Order: sequence, then structure tokens, then C-alpha cells
Amino acid sequence: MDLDVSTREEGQHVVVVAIGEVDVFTAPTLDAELGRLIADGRTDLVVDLSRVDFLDSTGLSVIVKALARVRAVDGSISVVITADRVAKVFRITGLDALIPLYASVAEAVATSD
Amino acid sequence: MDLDVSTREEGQHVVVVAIGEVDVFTAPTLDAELGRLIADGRTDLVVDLSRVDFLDSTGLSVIVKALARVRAVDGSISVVITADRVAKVFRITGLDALIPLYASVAEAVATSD
Amino acid sequence: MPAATLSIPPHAEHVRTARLVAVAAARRAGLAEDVIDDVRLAVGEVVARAVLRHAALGIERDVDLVIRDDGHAFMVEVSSEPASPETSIDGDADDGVALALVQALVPEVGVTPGTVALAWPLAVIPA
Amino acid sequence: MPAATLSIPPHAEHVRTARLVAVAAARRAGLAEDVIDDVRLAVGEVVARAVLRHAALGIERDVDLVIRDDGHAFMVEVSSEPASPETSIDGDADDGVALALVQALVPEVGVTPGTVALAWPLAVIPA
Ligand SMILES: Nc1ncnc2c1ncn2[C@@H]1O[C@H](COP(=O)(O)OP(=O)(O)O)[C@@H](O)[C@H]1O
Ligand SMILES: Nc1ncnc2c1ncn2[C@@H]1O[C@H](COP(=O)(O)OP(=O)(O)O)[C@@H](O)[C@H]1O
Repeated sequence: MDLDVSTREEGQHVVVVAIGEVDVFTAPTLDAELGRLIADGRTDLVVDLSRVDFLDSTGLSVIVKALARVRAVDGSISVVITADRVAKVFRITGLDALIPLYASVAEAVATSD
Repeated sequence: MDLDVSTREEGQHVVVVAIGEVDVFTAPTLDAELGRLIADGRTDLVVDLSRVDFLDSTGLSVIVKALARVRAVDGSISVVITADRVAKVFRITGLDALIPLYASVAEAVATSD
Repeated sequence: MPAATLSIPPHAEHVRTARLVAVAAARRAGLAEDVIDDVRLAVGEVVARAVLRHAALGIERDVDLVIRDDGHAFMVEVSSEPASPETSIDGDADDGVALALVQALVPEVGVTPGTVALAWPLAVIPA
Repeated sequence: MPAATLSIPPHAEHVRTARLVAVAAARRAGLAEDVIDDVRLAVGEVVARAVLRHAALGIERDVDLVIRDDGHAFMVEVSSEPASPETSIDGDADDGVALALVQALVPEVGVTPGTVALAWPLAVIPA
């Protein structure tokens, strides 16, 4: 698999750590994990993409879908990005205005409390 | 370029550091550097392949050629390898019996004095 | 002469292969690293769209890439089953985002039935 | 159906692309990482030999790879200009090392004029 997804708790938040490439083939893995968490009532999510080196529009739409679901129940979602290559995808599509982007999980957890 | 080659002095030795892939396209870069050093009378060489993640038969033959040249003038050549993928190429071809392989530059410099 | 020609079956798992080949060719063509990032993403988007379209329509035909570097431009041509009344599908919102990305990332996009041609002029790219 | 089909011009710089595509397909086929290392090296050697042969003979024709996974074996077929009295060249020592590597790394090697077929049976490979 080109994408590993794992989760861990940080206070009120669940941090979803993705490692690898999020694309048309692998995005369903991330989608399934986010869907499972939200169904379990975990709606304060930090998606850690700091070790993702590629993300395409399919990956974006997985995050947008999760955003819509957590907002509906007053939850939050933020995204950690370090690679400029990944940040650019959020910028071009204007998603950076909808979803808070952070440079580290610590920052994301502190700010989105 | 998929291969960077640089050199530095360590006592009597010249350490030739290769970073990247040594294959049919890039091996001439390593060949040229080794050839230049030997022509300059630098014939105690450590070839550091610890940051080489691929090496094919063209890369092997560059090293064998350098070995023949330094031996002719009582020099030495040793090779530093950390990746099993690269070590395997030396093993299969029996080159590990001809050329001393080390796990670090420090070891190579200490032992081949 | 093409720098490479690649055919992949219309399955999502093979889109990555198309990206790898396009990136390798872009690097050979001497494009700057940030432009290579654009090549990776744009080619990935166009090939993913073609693959999903074939899959949705049950078309087994490969998706083909021809990559060229004629000294003036670096070009990637992606060919798939042309749209026809029977093979046209309604794009969803994802398609819109994908097309927006492609338009933003690629200096020249040419779309003809069955083919999307992406071109990066070499002259305007800092080496 | 092939997992991928790739054509590259007969220049050394494109051999890496062939390795990338073969490795991506091998990973899709579920080969173990150390077997994938063997695929990378063996395919690189065979394609390099074909490319050098074309280059030496001034043959402009592409070198073609067809990669298959039929559920029983992972196969890579490399096609190039068949040897003829005019297009045969004396191999040098490097060729010997290359062939020794290929024979050591690949469970089944089939050579016919113009084609080298490499196969890794899937049954014997630990997943
Ligand atoms: N302006 C464009 N930029 C990039 N890609 C495009 C553009 N227009 C169409 N495409 C791509 O070309 C493919 C074929 O388009 P089209 O011929 O309109 O077929 P369809 O009717 O099935 O969408 C689409 O799936 C889309 O990915
Ligand atoms: N036993 C073998 N194992 C792997 N590759 C081989 C073997 N024999 C030949 N080849 C490859 O097939 C290519 C074509 O071989 P051949 O038909 O003998 O042509 P030539 O006479 O030009 O060497 C060679 O360049 C070599 O790379």
C-alpha cells in the first residue's frame, strides 16, 4: 500500500496520521478511517499530512467531505502540512480559506481547542 | 542528475561520496571522478556508497576498473555500503571477495591504512 | 520522438505509474523541481479522470500516455476512449476541482475528443 | 492483460524509467520488498543492455516493455531489435556480469531473438 493511516488521541482531539501518497487509489483508505471516527462521535479531528508527499483532488475531496460531516455536528477539522507541494493543492483550490492549516500537530491541537 | 559525486580528504585517503543511483546513465560521472583522482596520484580511495540506493553492473564495472588501476600502483580501494540492496550486487558477482566492504567510512579508513 | 510511451489498464492503482513516468521524463527535460511538482499533479489528475471514466463505463481499453520533449515544450498527451452519446458521463464535483487544478498548473491545455494534451513551454521555465 | 506497457527511446537516461515502472507493477503484484529489489535490478540490466545495443548499432527504435501479472507469475518482457548478422555485436565483460546478475536474480529467464522474458512465479513468493 502507498498510504498508511493510523490514529492517536491528543486530549480532546483525534490525530489521524497519513503517511505516503493520497491519490485516487489510496484516498478511500483515508476516507474510511475519517468516516469511522466521525460515526464513532469523534468529531474534533486533526489530519496530519506532514508525512504525505503527494495529494491529489481525490484526497482533497475526502477532507472536504469530512469537514462537512464534522461541521454538521459542531465538530472541527484541521490539517497539518509541511510539504509545499501539498500546501499548493489547498491554496489553488481555495481550500486553505475553509480549513485551518498548521505546520505541526502541536500547533493544530493548541489552536483548534 | 540522479547521482552526485563529491570528494573529501581523510588522512591518507580520499573519500569519494556518491549520493543517488549509479546506473548505466550516471556511472560515467563516478568513473570520471575516480579516473581524475587516480591520474592525480590519489590512489588510496574509499568509495562511500552508503547513500546510494541503487547500483547496477555498470556501477560495479566502474569500481572494478578503478581497482585495477590503483592496484597497478600499489594503491587501495575500499567501499562503504549500508543498503542490503547494494551489498547484494557485490555478493552475487563475487566482488565482495576482491574489494573490502565496510559499514562506515570510519571503519574503512581505519582498516585500510 | 517521444521521451516515453506508457499504457496502463484503467484501474486506479496504475495512476501512480503514470505520474512516475511523467516525473522521470520531466526531470530529463530539465524542468525545475517546482514545475515537476505541477507535472506530477496535473498528469495524475488527467490520468485519474480518464481511468475513472473507463471504469465507470466498463471500458477495458488502456489509457495511453505519450510524453515528448521537442526542445520547445515538454508535452504529455493522455488518450482514452473518446466521449460519445453512449460514453459521456456527468462529471461530479471532484471533476470540477480536478479540472481547476489542471488549468491552474498547466500553461497550455488542449482537449480534443479522447485526448488531453498538457504542455509546459521550455523557454519560460527557469532551468 | 498487461499491467503496463512502456516504450522508451534507446538512450541510457531512460533506463531508470523502465525500472520505476517495473517496480511499481511489482509492488501492485504484491511481491515482497526483497523480490522487488531483484525486479528493479534485473529489469534495469536487461533494458540497459538493449539500450546500449541499439545505441551502438545506431538503431533509433524504442525498447519496449510489457509487464504482466497473470496471477501465476509476474512477468516483464523486454523487446528490442533482434540480433542479425548485421546487428550482432560482441558483448564485453560488462555484458557477462549483467547476464550473471540476471540469471542469479530471476527464477525464469527466456531469451528469443529480440526478446528477453523475465518471470517471477507468484506461488513461491512469500506475500
Ligand atoms: N478544460 C479541461 N482541462 C483539463 N481536462 C479537461 C478539460 N476538459 C475536459 N477535460 C478532461 O477530458 C476528459 C474528456 O472530456 P470530454 O470529452 O468532455 O468527455 P466527458 O463528456 O466524458 O467528460 C474529461 O474526463 C476531463 O478529465
Ligand atoms: N541468458 C541470458 N540471460 C539474460 N539475458 C540474455 C541472455 N542471453 C542473451 N541475453 C540478452 O539478450 C540480448 C540479445 O541477445 P542475442 O540475441 O544473443 O543478441 P546479441 O548477439 O546482440 O548479443 C543480449 O543483449 C542480452 O542482453
